[in-house]
Amino acid sequence: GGSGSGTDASAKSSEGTSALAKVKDSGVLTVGTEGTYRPFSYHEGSELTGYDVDVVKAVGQKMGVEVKFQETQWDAIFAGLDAGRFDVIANEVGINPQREEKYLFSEPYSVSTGVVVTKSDNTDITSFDSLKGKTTAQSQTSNYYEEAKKAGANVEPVEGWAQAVTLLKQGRVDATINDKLTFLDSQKTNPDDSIKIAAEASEKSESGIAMRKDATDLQKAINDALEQLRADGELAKISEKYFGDDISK
Amino acid sequence: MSPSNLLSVTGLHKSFGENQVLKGIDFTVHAGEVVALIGPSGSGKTTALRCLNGLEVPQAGTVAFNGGPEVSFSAKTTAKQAQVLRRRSAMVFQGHHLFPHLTVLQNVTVGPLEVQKRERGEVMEQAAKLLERVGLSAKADAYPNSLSGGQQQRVGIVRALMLKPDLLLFDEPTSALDPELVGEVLVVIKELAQEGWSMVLVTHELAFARDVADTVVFMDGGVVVETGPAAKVLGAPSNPRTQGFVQRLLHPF
Amino acid sequence: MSPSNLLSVTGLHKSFGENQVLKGIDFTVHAGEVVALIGPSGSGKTTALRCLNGLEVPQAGTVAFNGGPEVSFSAKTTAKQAQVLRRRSAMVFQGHHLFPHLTVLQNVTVGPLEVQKRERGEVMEQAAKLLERVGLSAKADAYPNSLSGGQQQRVGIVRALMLKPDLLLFDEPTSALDPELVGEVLVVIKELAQEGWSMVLVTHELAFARDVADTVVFMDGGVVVETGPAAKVLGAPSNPRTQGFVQRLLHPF
Amino acid sequence: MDSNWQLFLDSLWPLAKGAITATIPLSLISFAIGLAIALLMALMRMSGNKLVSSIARVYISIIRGTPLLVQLFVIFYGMPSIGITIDPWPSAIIAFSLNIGGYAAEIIRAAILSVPAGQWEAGYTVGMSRTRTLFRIILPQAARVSVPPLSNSFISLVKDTSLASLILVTEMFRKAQEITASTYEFMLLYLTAAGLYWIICLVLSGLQNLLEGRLEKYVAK
Amino acid sequence: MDSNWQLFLDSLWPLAKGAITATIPLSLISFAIGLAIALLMALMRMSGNKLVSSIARVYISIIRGTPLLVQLFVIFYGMPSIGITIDPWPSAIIAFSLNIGGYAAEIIRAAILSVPAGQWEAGYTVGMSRTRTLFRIILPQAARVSVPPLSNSFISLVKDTSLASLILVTEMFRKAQEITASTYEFMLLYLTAAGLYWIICLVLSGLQNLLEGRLEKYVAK
Ligand SMILES: Nc1ncnc2c1ncn2[C@@H]1O[C@H](COP(=O)(O)OP(=O)(O)OP(=O)(O)O)[C@@H](O)[C@H]1O
Ligand SMILES: Nc1ncnc2c1ncn2[C@@H]1O[C@H](COP(=O)(O)OP(=O)(O)OP(=O)(O)O)[C@@H](O)[C@H]1O
Ligand SMILES: [Mg+2]
Ligand SMILES: [Mg+2]
Repeated sequence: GGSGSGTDASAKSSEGTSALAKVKDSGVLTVGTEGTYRPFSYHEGSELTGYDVDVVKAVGQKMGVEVKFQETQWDAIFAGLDAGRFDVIANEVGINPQREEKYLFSEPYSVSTGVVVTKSDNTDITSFDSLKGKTTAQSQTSNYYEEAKKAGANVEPVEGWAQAVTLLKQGRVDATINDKLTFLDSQKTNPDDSIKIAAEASEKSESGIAMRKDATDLQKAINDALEQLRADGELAKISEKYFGDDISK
Repeated sequence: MSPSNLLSVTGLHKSFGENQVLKGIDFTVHAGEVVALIGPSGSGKTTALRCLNGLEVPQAGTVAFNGGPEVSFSAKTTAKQAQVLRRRSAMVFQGHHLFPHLTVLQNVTVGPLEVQKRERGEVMEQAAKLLERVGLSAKADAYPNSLSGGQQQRVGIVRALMLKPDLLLFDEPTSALDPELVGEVLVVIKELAQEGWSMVLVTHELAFARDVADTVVFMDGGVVVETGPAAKVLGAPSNPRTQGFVQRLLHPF
Repeated sequence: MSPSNLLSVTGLHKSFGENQVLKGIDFTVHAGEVVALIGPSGSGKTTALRCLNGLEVPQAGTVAFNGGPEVSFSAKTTAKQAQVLRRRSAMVFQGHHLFPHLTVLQNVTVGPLEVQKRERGEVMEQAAKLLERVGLSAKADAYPNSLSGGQQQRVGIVRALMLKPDLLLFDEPTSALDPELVGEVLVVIKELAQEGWSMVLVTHELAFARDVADTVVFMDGGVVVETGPAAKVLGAPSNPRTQGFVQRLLHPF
Repeated sequence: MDSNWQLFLDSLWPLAKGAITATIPLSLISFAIGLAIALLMALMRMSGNKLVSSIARVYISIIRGTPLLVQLFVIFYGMPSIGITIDPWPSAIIAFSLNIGGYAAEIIRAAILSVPAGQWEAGYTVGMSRTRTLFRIILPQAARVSVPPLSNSFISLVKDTSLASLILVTEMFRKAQEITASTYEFMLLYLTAAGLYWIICLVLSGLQNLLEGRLEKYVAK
Repeated sequence: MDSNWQLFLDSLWPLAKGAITATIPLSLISFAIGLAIALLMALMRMSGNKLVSSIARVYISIIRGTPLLVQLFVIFYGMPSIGITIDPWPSAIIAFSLNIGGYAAEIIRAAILSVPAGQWEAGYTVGMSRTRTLFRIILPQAARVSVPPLSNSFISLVKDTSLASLILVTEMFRKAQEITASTYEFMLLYLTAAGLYWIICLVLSGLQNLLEGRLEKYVAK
C-alpha cells in the first residue's frame, strides 16, 4: 500500500497557499469522521473517541496544531473533503488503488485483516473464494465491499456493522466481510456466539488518513508526525488502549 | 285511514341534539292533492319534508302511506328502517343536486336501472318521454354543469318522476333560481299538479301556492299553526302569526 | 354636461376575450336620482355597474362624474387608472362580501380609517349613527357569520355609506336573500332613496323598482333597449323585448 | 470536465435502468395499494363507531408522526424478531403502501367531505344504499379534488423510494451511490440522479394536469 | 430486556437534547423563512407577467422534483466549488427554507385562490390597493384554509431535518446513530427516536387544531 502517487504531485494548491500552510496559519487541522464507527470513531457519552480519533489528535499535537472534528455520514464524507469542508479524513479509510487515484493517503497507521463472518453453524464458507455466488452484506465504507465483489459474491450494501450482523442472523445474507477489529470489538461489547469468523484474508489491509490530491506538503507533515509517534511508542500505546494489541504496523 | 288518504303524518317529533325542531306535526295528503307547506325560516318545513322521504329520522310519530309502508318512529329507529319510505316518495331538492359526473340521461336513469333494476328499454322510453315533456330532449347527453339553473331543476324533477313515486316532495324548488328562470320550473310543477300528481311543496312563492295548492299548511316554531284550503289560509288567515307572515311576503316594502 | 347631471356614461364597450358584453352603453344619473337597471340574465347589467366603480375596465367609452373624476377608456386603460372612480361611488354586492375576519364595526370603519385616513372619533360616530339607522347597533361587535343574510346585507350598505360616496351602486342586493328577509333590506334602500341619495340599482324586483326608481334602464344583449320613467317602462313598455321580459317576471306561471 | 462528461453519459443508463426496474414500479405498486388502504382508513376515520375511528386516527398519526426510514427498518429488520421475515421488495412495498395509506387517508377524507352533503342525499333519494352512493356518486367527485394533493404524495413517494436502498432494494439512488463508491464523483452522480427524479416528476405533473382536466366535469357547480 | 430498558432510559436524554438544541430550532427557523419565500413564490406564480410566473414555476418544480438530500448536498458540498462556503447550520437553514418555500408556495397559492373573488373586490371598493387587500383581507382568510396542509409540511420538515446530519449538524437522529454505533442496538434507538418524533408531531397537531379553531371565524360562509 502506501501513498505511491504522492511523488508526482507538484504541491500546488488552487488558492496559491499550500494545504499545509493553510493548516499552520489557522492553527487548526479539520478532520472529517463518521463518529459512528466503533471502535475507530464513535461516541462515549457525548465525547467523540476511538482509535482514529486519538491517532489524529496525536498527529495534530506533533504538528503543533489544534484538531477539530466534523462528523458526517459516510455518504457525505468524501464530498466534504472535496468541498474543503475538512482537510483530512480519519475514519479507518482503507487504502486501495481506486481511492489513491483521487486522493492522497498518509502512511498506514492501522493494519488489520479482513475476516469473513458467518453464522456459527455455517460450514460451506471456509475461505474468501468460497464466497462465490453467496450473498454478503457490506458497508461501502470499507475496502471489503470491493473485496467481496472480487471474490464473486453478491453484495448487498448496508449502512454499517450492526445492520450487516442483523441481516446475517436473520439469514438474509450468508456472510459479511469486515475488519477483524470490528468483529472483536463487537464481541467484547455484545458477546454473541451465533456468529463466527469463517475465514481470514491472507493479505493485510491498511488504513490511512485521506486528503485531497494537491495536499502533498500536508501529507508529508502528517507522515512525519506519524513517524515520530511510531518512534516514541505513542502510536502503539493508543493501539493498546483500544485493542490490547499493536495494530499500527 | 280514510281510503282517499295517500299519506298520514301524525305526531312527528324531531330534535337535533338540544334543538327541538318538530314538536308534533300532523297532516294528511289525499291522493291527487297538492299540499303547500309554508312558514318562516327555521320553522321546520324542510325537516318535516325530509322525514317523509326517510332522509331524516324523527324520534317519535308515524308516517303512513296508504297500502304501506308505514313507519312508527321511536328513539331507536335507524336510518335503514326509515328508508323504506323512499319506495313511495321522491324528492326534488332546492339546489337540484344533480350528479355532475353523469349526463342528463344518466342522471335520470341511474335510479331505475341500477337500483330499481327495471328493464332498460322501458326506462329509456320513459326518460325520453319525460325529457321531451320538460323541453330538454336536446340536452339528454349534456352534463349538468352546462345547463342553466332552470334546466337543471327541470332535470331534477324528471329524475324524481322516473322513480314512479306516488308522492312528489319539493323543497323550495325555485328559490335557488335566477328570477327569470323561476317561471319555467313553476310551469312544469303546475302541469304536474293539473295532471293529478300528489305532492307536498315547501315554498315561499305564495302567489304560486295560492294558484296550485289545494291545501296550505302553515308551520311556525315546529308546530302546525294553521291548515286549510289555499284561498282561505293565504287570503284570509285566521291566526295572527299566519297573517304577519303572509303580509311580510306579499308586501315586503 | 348639464349641471344637475351627477354621472354621465357614454359609449361603454367591454369585451371578455371574444365575448362582447357591452356594445355601447349610455345613460345619465342626475343628482338625487334613482336609476334601476333591469334586463335578462347575461345582458351585461352587472358588468355595466362594475365599470362605474372601476372594478371592470371597459375598452372604450367614458364615465364622467360632475366635478370629476372623468375617465375616458381605451384599450390601454389600466385597472389603476380606472380606480379613481371609487372616490365618488361605492358598491353594495349581491353576496354582501363582508370581511369574515372583522367585526361588523371593523367592517364598516376599515375603509374610512385605514384608507381614507379620517379622524377616528368622527368615523366612530358616523358608524354608530348608521348602524343605529339600519337597526344593528347591538351587532357592532359581532362577526358577519353570526348574522342573518338580511343583517349582513344591511351591514354591506352601511359599509358603502361610510365611504361618503356621491353615488351608491347596488347589484341585486336582495337576490341572495331568504324571501322573508328581502323586505328589511328593501326598506332600508327605499329610505335612502327618499332621503335623496343618488343610486344605480340592478334588480329583478320589478315591483320595488316601480316603487322607488325615477328612471328605468332596460338592457338586453349588451345595449340599452329602452330608457324612461319607471311607471312608463314597467307599466307600458314600448319595446317588445321589454314587454316580454316584464311579462315574464311579473306573471311567471 | 471531459471525463466528467463521459462519466455522466456512462452513468445515465445504469441510473435510468434503476429507475425503470425499481424506482418506478416500486412507486406505482405501493401507491396503488396505499390508495386502497387510505380509502379504508378514511372511511374508518369517518365512521360513527368511536373505536373504529380511533384505530384509524392512531394509525394515521403514527404513520405521519414517525420517519419513513424507521417504518422501513421496523418492517425489514424488526419483524424477523417476532418470527416474520419478509424479503426486501415485499418489505419495501408494505412499508411504502402503509405510509401512503396514512398520508392519503387524510386527503381522501377531506375530498369526500368536500363533496356537498346534497350529493349523498340525492343518491339516497334515487334509492341507493350508503355504499353504492359512496362508490357511484361521491368518490368520482372526490377524485377531482384529491388529484392535486395525491399527486403530491405520489411525487414524494417517488423520491422516498430511494430509502429502499437501506433494505437492500437497488433502485436509482443506490445505483448512483454504487457508482460514486468507485468514482468518488458525488456531486455529479447525485445531480444526475436528481435530474432523473425531476424528469419523472415532470412527467407525473403532466399526467396530473391531464387527469385534472378530465375530471373537471365531475365537480358540482 | 432489562439492559434494553436501561439503554432506552439512558438514551432518552441525549436524544431529547438533540431534539431541543437542533431538530426543533432548525425546523422552526427554516419553516418561518420558508413561509416568507413561499408567499413570494406564490405571488410570483400568480403574477400576470409571464417571465415572473415562469421563474416561480421552475423554482417550485425543481424543489419538488428533486430529493431534499441532493439539495442539501448542492448547497453544502457544491457551492464551495463556485467559491461560496457556508457553515453547516446556515446551510441547513437555507436548504430547508428553500425546500419549504417550494412546497408551501403551492399551498399558499391554492389558499389565496380559495378566498372568494368578491373579497378582493370588497377590498377595492372600500378603497384599498391590491397589496393592502392582500395583506389585510385575503391572507387572514387564506390562513385558515392553509393551516392543515402547512402543518403537514411542517411535520414533514421536522422529520426531514434528520438529513442535516449529512452536512455536519448533530440533530436527534444523528444522536441515535451515535449511540447505535457503540451499542449496536439500532432498532431500539431508531424506535426511541421515532417515538420522540411522534411526540413532537402530536404536539404540532394539537397546536394545529387550536389554530384552526382560532381561525374558524375567518372563513366566509
Ligand atoms: N342537520 C341538522 N343538524 C342540526 N340542526 C338542524 C339540522 N337541520 C336543520 N336544523 C335546525 O332545525 C331548524 C329547522 O330547520 P329547517 O331547515 O327544517 O327549517 P325550514 O323551515 O326549512 O327553514 P328555511 O325556510 O330557512 O328553509 C333550524 O333551527 C335548523 O338550524
Ligand atoms: N369576468 C368575466 N369574464 C368573462 N366573462 C364574463 C365576466 N363577467 C361577466 N362575463 C360575461 O358577460 C356577460 C354579461 O354578464 P353580467 O354579469 O354583466 O350579466 P348580468 O346582466 O348581470 O346577468 P345576471 O342577471 O345573471 O346577473 C355574460 O355572458 C357573462 O358570462
Ligand atoms: Mg328549508
Ligand atoms: Mg348580474
